[in-house]
Amino acid sequence: MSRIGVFVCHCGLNIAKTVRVSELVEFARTLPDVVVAEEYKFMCSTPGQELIQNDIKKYKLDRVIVAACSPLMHEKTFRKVIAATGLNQYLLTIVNVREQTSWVTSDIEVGTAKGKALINGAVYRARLLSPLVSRVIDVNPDIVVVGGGIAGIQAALELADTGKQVYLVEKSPTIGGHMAQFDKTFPTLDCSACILTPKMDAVLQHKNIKMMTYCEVTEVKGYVGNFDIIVKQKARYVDHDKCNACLACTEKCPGKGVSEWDEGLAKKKAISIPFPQAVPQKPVIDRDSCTFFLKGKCRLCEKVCEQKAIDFEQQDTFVNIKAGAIIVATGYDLMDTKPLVQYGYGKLPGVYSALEVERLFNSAGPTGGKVTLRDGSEPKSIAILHCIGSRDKNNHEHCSRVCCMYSLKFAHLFKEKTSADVYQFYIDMRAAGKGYEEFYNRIIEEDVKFIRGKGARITESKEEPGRLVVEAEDTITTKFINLPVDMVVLSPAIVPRADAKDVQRMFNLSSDKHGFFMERHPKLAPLSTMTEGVFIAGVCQGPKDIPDTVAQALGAAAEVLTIVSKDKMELEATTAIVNPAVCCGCQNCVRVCPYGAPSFNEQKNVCEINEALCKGCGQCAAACPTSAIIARHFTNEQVLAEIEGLMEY
Amino acid sequence: MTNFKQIEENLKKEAKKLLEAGSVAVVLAYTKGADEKHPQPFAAKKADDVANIIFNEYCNHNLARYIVRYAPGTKIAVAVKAADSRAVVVLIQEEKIKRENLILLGIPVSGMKNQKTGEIIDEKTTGGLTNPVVYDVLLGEEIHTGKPVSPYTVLEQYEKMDKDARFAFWKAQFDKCIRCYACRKACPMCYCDPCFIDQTKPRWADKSPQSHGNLMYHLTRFQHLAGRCIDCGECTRACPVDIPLYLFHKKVAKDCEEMFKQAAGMKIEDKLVMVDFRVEDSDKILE
Amino acid sequence: MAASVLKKVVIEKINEVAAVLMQKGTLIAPVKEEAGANFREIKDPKDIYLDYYNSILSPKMVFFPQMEDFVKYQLAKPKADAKIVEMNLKPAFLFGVRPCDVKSFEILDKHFYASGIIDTYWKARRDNTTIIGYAFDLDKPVDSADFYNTLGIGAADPEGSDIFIVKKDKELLLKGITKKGEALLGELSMLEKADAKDEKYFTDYVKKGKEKKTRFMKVDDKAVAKKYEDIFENNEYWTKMSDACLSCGVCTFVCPTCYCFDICDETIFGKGTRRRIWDACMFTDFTLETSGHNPRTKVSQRLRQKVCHKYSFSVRKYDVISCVGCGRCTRSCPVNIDIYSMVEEATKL
Amino acid sequence: MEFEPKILGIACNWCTYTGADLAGTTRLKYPQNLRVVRVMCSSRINPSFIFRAFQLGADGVLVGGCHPGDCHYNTGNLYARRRLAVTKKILDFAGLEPSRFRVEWISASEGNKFAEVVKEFTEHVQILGPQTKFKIAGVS
Repeated sequence: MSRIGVFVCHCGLNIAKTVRVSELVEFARTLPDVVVAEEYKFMCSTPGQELIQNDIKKYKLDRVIVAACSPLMHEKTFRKVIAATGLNQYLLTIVNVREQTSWVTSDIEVGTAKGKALINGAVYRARLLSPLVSRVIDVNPDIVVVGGGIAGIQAALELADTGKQVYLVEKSPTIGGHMAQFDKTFPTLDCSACILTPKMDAVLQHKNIKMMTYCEVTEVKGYVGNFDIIVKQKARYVDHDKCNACLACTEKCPGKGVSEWDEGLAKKKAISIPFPQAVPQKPVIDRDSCTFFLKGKCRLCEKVCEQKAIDFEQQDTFVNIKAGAIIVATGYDLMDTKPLVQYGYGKLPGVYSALEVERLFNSAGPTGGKVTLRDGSEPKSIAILHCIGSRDKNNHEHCSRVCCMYSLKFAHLFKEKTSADVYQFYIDMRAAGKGYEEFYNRIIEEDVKFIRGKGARITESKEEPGRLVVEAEDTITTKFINLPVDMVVLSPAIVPRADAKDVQRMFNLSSDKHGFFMERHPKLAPLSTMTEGVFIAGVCQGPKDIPDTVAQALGAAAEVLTIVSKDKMELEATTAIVNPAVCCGCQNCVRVCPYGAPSFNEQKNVCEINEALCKGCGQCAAACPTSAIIARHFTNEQVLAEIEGLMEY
Repeated sequence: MTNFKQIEENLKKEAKKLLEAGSVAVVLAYTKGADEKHPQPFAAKKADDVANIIFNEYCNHNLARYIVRYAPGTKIAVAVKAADSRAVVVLIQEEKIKRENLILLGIPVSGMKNQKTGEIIDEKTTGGLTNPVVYDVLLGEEIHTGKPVSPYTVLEQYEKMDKDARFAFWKAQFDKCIRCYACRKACPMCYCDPCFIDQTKPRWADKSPQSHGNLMYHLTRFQHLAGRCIDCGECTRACPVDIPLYLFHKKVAKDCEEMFKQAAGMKIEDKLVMVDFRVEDSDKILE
Repeated sequence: MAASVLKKVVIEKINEVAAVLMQKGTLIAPVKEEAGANFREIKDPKDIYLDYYNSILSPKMVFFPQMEDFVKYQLAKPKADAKIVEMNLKPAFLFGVRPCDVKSFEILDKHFYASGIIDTYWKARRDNTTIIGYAFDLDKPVDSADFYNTLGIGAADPEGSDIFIVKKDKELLLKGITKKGEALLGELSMLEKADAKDEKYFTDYVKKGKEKKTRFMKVDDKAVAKKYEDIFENNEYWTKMSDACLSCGVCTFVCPTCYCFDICDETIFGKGTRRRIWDACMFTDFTLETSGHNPRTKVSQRLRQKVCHKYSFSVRKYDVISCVGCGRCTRSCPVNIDIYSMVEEATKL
Repeated sequence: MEFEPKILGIACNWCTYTGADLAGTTRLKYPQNLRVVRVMCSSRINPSFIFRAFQLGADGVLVGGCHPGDCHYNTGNLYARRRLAVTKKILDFAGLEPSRFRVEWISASEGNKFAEVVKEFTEHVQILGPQTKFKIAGVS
């Protein structure tokens, strides 16, 4: 016989509005084995917690049921509450009467009836719970940060400063990310390079950071505290240990490739560094434009390299890293706007995308910082079109958040660098950040013209060949506008990286409907993911500006420290075990486990589970025909009992 | 038609050879029970035992059933008809036995008879194959009757039934069940010990022979045999109250074959469909 | 011997007899089912199936049903409570039982109350039931599985029945064997008086029944019991016997003298029943102990238990072999294991 | 009075249960006939749970898991898909309306989908009426 206590939370009116809490309590009191049932306004508050703890002592409770919000919200909180009284934390059952009851109905009769059924199910289940002992594992103190943009850099530096070993894995040949492409940053207009490059250099110099550029994670195994990560070092064809960064090779190289860093607006050498301030300052050979790789001869770089660092035989190599925690900060792509044929991007030379314009402003950019059209002339009038592909049900429903502000920044820079008329075509102006509204007002005063209406189409002007016409509806005057301009800047939607799905699977993340990585809880665990020990920071989680990105990076670093600052940590005890007396040796468990936790013991003719490898999915228990596998905390008996309890009412 | 006398002779000859040479510890074959019309599975362990081996049209029992009873590593020779050989294939796939420990004495058969009813056993109640799918020695000529027959034709009338009528049919059948468990014990694939139904943690179904417990027992057993049942029909022949279990097994086998593009126990290198998946499996199978 | 009551009735009129018995209480008689005949409560006299050889399940189920509810209980709502299930018995008439099965009731009587520990459920049903035996049809061949002669039972032995019936062409001759039977015959007005020729026919039939041969071997109870004690540890014999055995429960469930049962609680939504159900020594979990230890893990051990229980332990305890040679186990065995052959082989050892 | 079916939901912790929470967080309204059991993965679902639920009087059973390929345990739902497909066929051949048993892939971000599926399924089961075939006789 169990001694069960049932505690029902009002959650203010969140629950009480559509569930009669007192009735649930009265109901619970009639159930077998329930010795006490109580209600409280906020069960998660200190007095609420004390109420539970006192009742555990007073009534010698050996099972506790808390009917409140989702277990994903406060299961851990209440586990701690009961553990503090000496009761095993796994003897807690949460009944979800908020997210899955009170919030999804407006009928108090229905909500109360459902609450009763759920409580009854919990009582059935609670009786069969067993105390479980958490597994304690050693924690590897090292950290892997994936993505060398500003988020990854900031997180890596912060963690390295605490003395932890950090591996910073970056896909491209340099760290810096998108921020390195920018000229100025809103709203303060400080120079992007001025604030970023010192941090890039700090990464290079930091003794605790192992910077791994031109690398990609190819496999992640293990679990929190003990991840096993395989990183592919892509062949650079330059031995970076030997290279002294003299860049003589780059000067002599005849190969011409496209500069990704300049968004294709400029060429680059086949052997090159992406941009002058790149870190590391050591080059990489681009196979696609290297004369030797294309035609089989050249090897000029090899000849000029005094360090004998060029190595055309170099192969991809794989490095194994062990780490206790991971930060994923893989950033974003801008939407390819070519499919939006109405805007003519890629066809009309006067149509630019936002990142291209960033490069035009940049003194290290293809034009040396001068704003000129592709023919070299200076534009006389410029239209900036917001929300291209975003806030658009046909493309991306979400707001990309930063476009309003960088469009204002563009307008300012255009005004500063040219004498052009600048037009903003916008749906709404969103300037909700510190100093952002002030920046908006400042740009208005700079004689930038704001037209409230989304740019609908860009066509080539018939009257003035070479010029463009922006078609739009001004929603204030409700007039259709045909505005002739020289240059159009598109602000495309910020979208997940093209390979985000692969990254998601590798790190076992969830994604939201737009494809951005999903946080464990939008408010209370914005940097955690569903996978313990893996955190997310920056735009890979959703569009945001640099201050927010940096804040997230710092937050993620702090989250990581909560894990790696300890030698040992507790893991969920909800693993599966085999009852050898009933195992028939069919080995179904061995076949279905994705982690290789079960194995077959030929001597005993039974299967065994290595708990260290088990992640508690319970798949084996369902595949086991004899019910020999006990998926702890989700045993067959417990689930069946809960089903029985739920179906009784 | 199978020449039963000739096969019996060959079976005895092979068994004797194997036992005399000591290449196997046991030969699984048949002997007479109360009389020759009631043959009994037989484990010949000495050359002298071979004289007791018989083979006739009533030797239906699936001898694969007995293989798992011997300690791992025991060398066993088994007389396998078509269905027996498919059962052996599944046992090998499930790693209950190793192929190298088996010598399969293949028996091509047609014209086997049900000892209770005297009816010819064919694709209506079994998989309907005539030749073993795997063997080391074939004890008779392969039988090719011409056009292949579908073991699933018999299902048509039940598939056509209205759901309520089909439920009424099965309810009446399962209500007859006395829970003697002859079906699972006769089944070569039911080697679990204990069976889920004997479990007390949890008690999946009541032990008393009532409708609901019987339904749970049989449906779960069908699920457990999905993709594994090789349609030998032994469960049905073992049943003392004549529940046509083979119909349900056939239906599940047919569905599995359609969904997973593989019939059970045909090739040793096949994967076990229920503990496997294809990324390209369609959600249509859930409709 | 006092002139006992002999009556007769044309077979077609058995419906009328049945109708009266159904009015007096519960009538249980063989009924034709898909797989063969079984004893069932008669709702419609037309269902009685007298042309049967023997039933698949033995008539022990009339006194010892496969499922017997003892107690109904509820856990806590509104409060914990339990009630004994009343049997609510009406007088019962068990019609058409073959002599070997009638004998089985005597054997089970020993198990269920002659030992001094009385099973009230068994006893209540036994006391309440009038047994109407029915001789095998001597014009038809015996089934090859039968061996009731071996156990000293004839095909037309009236002993043990209250009323015993033999078939005479298109008539049935009904003889009162016990007071209870005679009284009942007196109450059945549609029966005709039998004449002297009928009397002779009946007596001859019983005698001829003794000569009707099933499989036979000479079995001395004490000797066979001793033999099985001696070969208890003869692994070769038991392994050989059990090589084909599937360890299912068919033989025990159809057996008229197997009486093992399990008592279990079956609960749903907090309401439950404590009931007894048949169990079988051939099941793996029959001897499974709470510790997980199982003293009989091998098929051979379980088969040994079954055979020794019938042919050895029962003799030692009650002076009777717990087998009536009805042949049901042999007929129903999925792999044709034959207990007669097993005993025969044992006696040769 | 309109028939109010009892519907059992079995939802995986990572996707469908979280999606159901999201439906709540966003205050979507859906019929409350569903009672959800949380399991870690849809592959945890023993087919006998489904049979049992119907025996206990469920008028419908809804299983929710991550989209194929997005399973928190990589491949759990791919096994579950096969297993539960067979379960559905068995229910069908046993004479139960197979549409009383539904498997849906609902991700953590699909609160909308969760609410819609529940609404649609509840209405469907309402039309089918009470499930009496599997329900154990004599239990309320």
